[in-house]
Amino acid sequence: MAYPTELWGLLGLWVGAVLTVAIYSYMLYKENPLYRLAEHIYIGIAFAITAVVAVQNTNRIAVTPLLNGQIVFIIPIILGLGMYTVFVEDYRWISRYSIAVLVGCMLGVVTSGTLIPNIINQITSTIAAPSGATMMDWFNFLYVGIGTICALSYFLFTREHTGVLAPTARLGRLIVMVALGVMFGNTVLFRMSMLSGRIEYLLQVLRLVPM
Amino acid sequence: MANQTIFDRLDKLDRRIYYWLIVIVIAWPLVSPIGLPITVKPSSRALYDGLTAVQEGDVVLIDIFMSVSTWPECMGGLVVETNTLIDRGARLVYLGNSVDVSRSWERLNELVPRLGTLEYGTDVVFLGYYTGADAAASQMAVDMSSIFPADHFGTPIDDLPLMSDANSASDYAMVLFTAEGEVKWIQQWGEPYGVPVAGMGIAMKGSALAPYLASGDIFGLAVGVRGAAELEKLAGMPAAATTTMDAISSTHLLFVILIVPANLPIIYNKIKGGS
Amino acid sequence: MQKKKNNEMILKDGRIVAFVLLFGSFVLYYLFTRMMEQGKPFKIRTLAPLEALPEAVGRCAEMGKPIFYMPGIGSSLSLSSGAYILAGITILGRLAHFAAKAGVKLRLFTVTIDAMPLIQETIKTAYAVEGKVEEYSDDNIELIANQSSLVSRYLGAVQRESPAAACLIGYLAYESVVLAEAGNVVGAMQISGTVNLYQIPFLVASTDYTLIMEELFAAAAAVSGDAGAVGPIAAEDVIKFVSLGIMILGMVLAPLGITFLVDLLGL
Amino acid sequence: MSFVKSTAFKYIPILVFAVIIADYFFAIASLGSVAEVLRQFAVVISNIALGLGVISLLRIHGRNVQRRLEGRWQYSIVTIITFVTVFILGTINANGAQYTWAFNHVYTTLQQTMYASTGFFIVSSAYRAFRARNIDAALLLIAGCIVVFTNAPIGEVIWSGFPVIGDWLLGPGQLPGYRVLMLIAGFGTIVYAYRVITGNERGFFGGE
Repeated sequence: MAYPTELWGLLGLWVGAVLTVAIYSYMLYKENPLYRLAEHIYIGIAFAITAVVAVQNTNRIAVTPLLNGQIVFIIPIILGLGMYTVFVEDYRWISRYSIAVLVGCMLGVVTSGTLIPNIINQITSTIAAPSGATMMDWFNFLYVGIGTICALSYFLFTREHTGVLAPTARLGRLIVMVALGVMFGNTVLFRMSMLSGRIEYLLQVLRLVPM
Repeated sequence: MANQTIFDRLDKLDRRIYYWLIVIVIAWPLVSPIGLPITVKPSSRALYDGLTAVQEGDVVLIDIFMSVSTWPECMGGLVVETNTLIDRGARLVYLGNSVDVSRSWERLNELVPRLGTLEYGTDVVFLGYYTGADAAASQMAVDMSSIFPADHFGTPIDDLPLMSDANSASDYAMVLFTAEGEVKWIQQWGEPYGVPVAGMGIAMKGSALAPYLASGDIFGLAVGVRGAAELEKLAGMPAAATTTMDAISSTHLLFVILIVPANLPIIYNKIKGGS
Repeated sequence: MQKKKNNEMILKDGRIVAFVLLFGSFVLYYLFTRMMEQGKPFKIRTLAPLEALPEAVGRCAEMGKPIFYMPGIGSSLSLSSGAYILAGITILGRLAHFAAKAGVKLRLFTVTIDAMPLIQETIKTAYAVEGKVEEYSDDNIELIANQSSLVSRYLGAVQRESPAAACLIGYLAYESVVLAEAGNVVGAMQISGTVNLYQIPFLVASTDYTLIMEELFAAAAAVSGDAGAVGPIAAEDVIKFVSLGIMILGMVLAPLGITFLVDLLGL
Repeated sequence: MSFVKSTAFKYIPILVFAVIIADYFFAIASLGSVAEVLRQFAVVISNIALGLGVISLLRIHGRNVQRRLEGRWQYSIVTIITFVTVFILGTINANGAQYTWAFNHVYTTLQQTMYASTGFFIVSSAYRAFRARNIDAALLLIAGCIVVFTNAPIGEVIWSGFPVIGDWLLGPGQLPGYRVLMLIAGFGTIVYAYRVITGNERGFFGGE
């Protein structure tokens, strides 16, 4: 990658830089017309690109097969277009059929997919003996097992946290806090690498760092 | 008491001061890099080892879930994955669940020029964008051509020799996810068909992926820009992710430096008042 | 067709336990819902964030300041965000009762245009029940065009009106951290709750009480007291108990080298 | 007709759900092909439905312009013009130079910039919001800071123990807590599916 030399490439680079600065002027200065302009350009272009891709895709996966004689594709096309009646009060009921098919299908796929990886595998791997035999392996086995049991007991909703549940639920909540803390740390990494990507871009445009 | 007024005053400080501080702290190491050493985590190594164990002619599915916005996190890792797989002589099928996947594909081609020299349709295919999440992945496992009657460029899938060898999940040696969307591959490909799944997660997904790693549903994992930098180190090709690591160090240091004094008065009061 | 004899009729390999789990759950949900309809009282346990609502309102009453509420972003009609927003609005109903009773001004900010009628109706009903319908005003509910405008509107309002308490309960995205920070700076007591896992760590660190994931639905069910909502949650507890039992037994068997349970779950 | 308008659709989710679920559990060829067609339909419908957001967008901004909403309508025009221009360019030729330029330099930039802006918020929150109010929050913050110093190479330079504890936290340490969050999310999914197919979940179909 080299610094562009032709007009459109250069222009693009600077347009990108100005837009980046415009958006960040909201944080670094205050809300201002330039920020609002960039924000509204973003909304417009994001929707335009989604629309272009949707049209391309619909053509590819439904219209083309239909024109090639796969008549059955008329059904999802009608159902898909039916979604748009949501804007017309009198015909809104049509959209409910489209939503109903979509909801039934998504629920079916998600529910069937969740049973083994989210539930059964998680229980199985909690009680499977560790593959290694060091002290640390067994310590982790105990920590993970007891931790999982305690944390799950915290999420019992129809028993008060008294008696046996008092210590387990308390410990369970702390165990959940450790997991949330790790997520906290990882999210910081994510946010910071995103931001440094943008700042690196600005520095590249200004030729302070190589492209 | 005097301490508290300082803390109070800091508390009321204009938030823009913090924002400018972060800009400076990121820019500085980018302009003059320090180059702190990076150690490789076992999960990243497992991913890399998996890539290098791919046999010549194996077909690998690569889901570029990332939108252009997450390039800083995952593009580095995708470049290493692609380079390594090309070295192994694997056949590559790319697709993506983000509307701007074609842009990511172009960028990948800029960063891995070798990709363009492979024979398109035989060694590499770019299927393009798909929607429908889990339903789509579940359908692809049975019949790719029903979701992709043609590739991104409009070539009918029947005219691509690679795709006639790779029309259902059992034809694939591996699925690699990028950024997000790993669950559908684990649930719809890995679990029912036994296709090995691994990939790059954005850092935010690090925790979400750990249980899958522990339960063996995924065999390897590189997390965020740090994981990308580790892959770059393993493959011996330091690039963008490695450069970013210094800025990561400085910002993370700033972050902890800000949290600690803010909490000192609370802890001080707890100790004084509590016991 | 000789269906029963047909080999193809059998369950796919490795899915027996999943089958039992799914249909066992459905049967239990049905039974518990029926039991509750017939008068068996299942009660949702004490949830600290829910218990804190009167305290929050009391604080506002004492200081003569308003309370803020934000049920999150997204559409109440969508598959991904709908259930959370509706849960947030259900909890809003209880808060509105307390606020009406104590005469505390309840300010609500939302981008969810399709939930507006429900929000208005929920608050108005609460005020009516407390006999203070004349104190209700649509002006206290602000509908905002989009996420980033929501942030600037909310931050502005926090600065001007300096609420003594704020609730961020519903479908929350990244903006919730900024809102919680603003509340912190003016010293508001804050209660939050969402199922969006990625926001939870930040909410726990920056607000006083947080409903973590399914606690949000449990809280909404507790508020509504509806058999269709509480019944399945009570039934879910049975499944959780069974899971706990399996795990405890498995933990004991593993060191003895007995893999019977692991093999069973693999069926 | 009123049955079709107000009731019949309520039975569709359960039918579709039943087919997909049955296909997951049982190996029956005919069922498999019905499930396959349904999944394909869902993909097509969700694709066509992507345009719904566009209609809402144009309605909101169109109304702003129509009413000359103080301080907003000019910006709404910008949104509409940007949308129309880019949409037309892309529809004519999605590989054309103009569309690609707009995509690469305007969309890509703005998308990345918007996404990254949360990085700012997290820094001011670090000082002004993240408090160890109680043991729970304290534990969360301590674990968080250790992970922060594990992810950043500088942590290792400060104290070689950070990556040791951090790697444990990133592996087994967080496992039980996160595993339980997954478990309850899984249980929650089943409850949710049950509530939807039995018609207990309000909201979805609008005006229910």
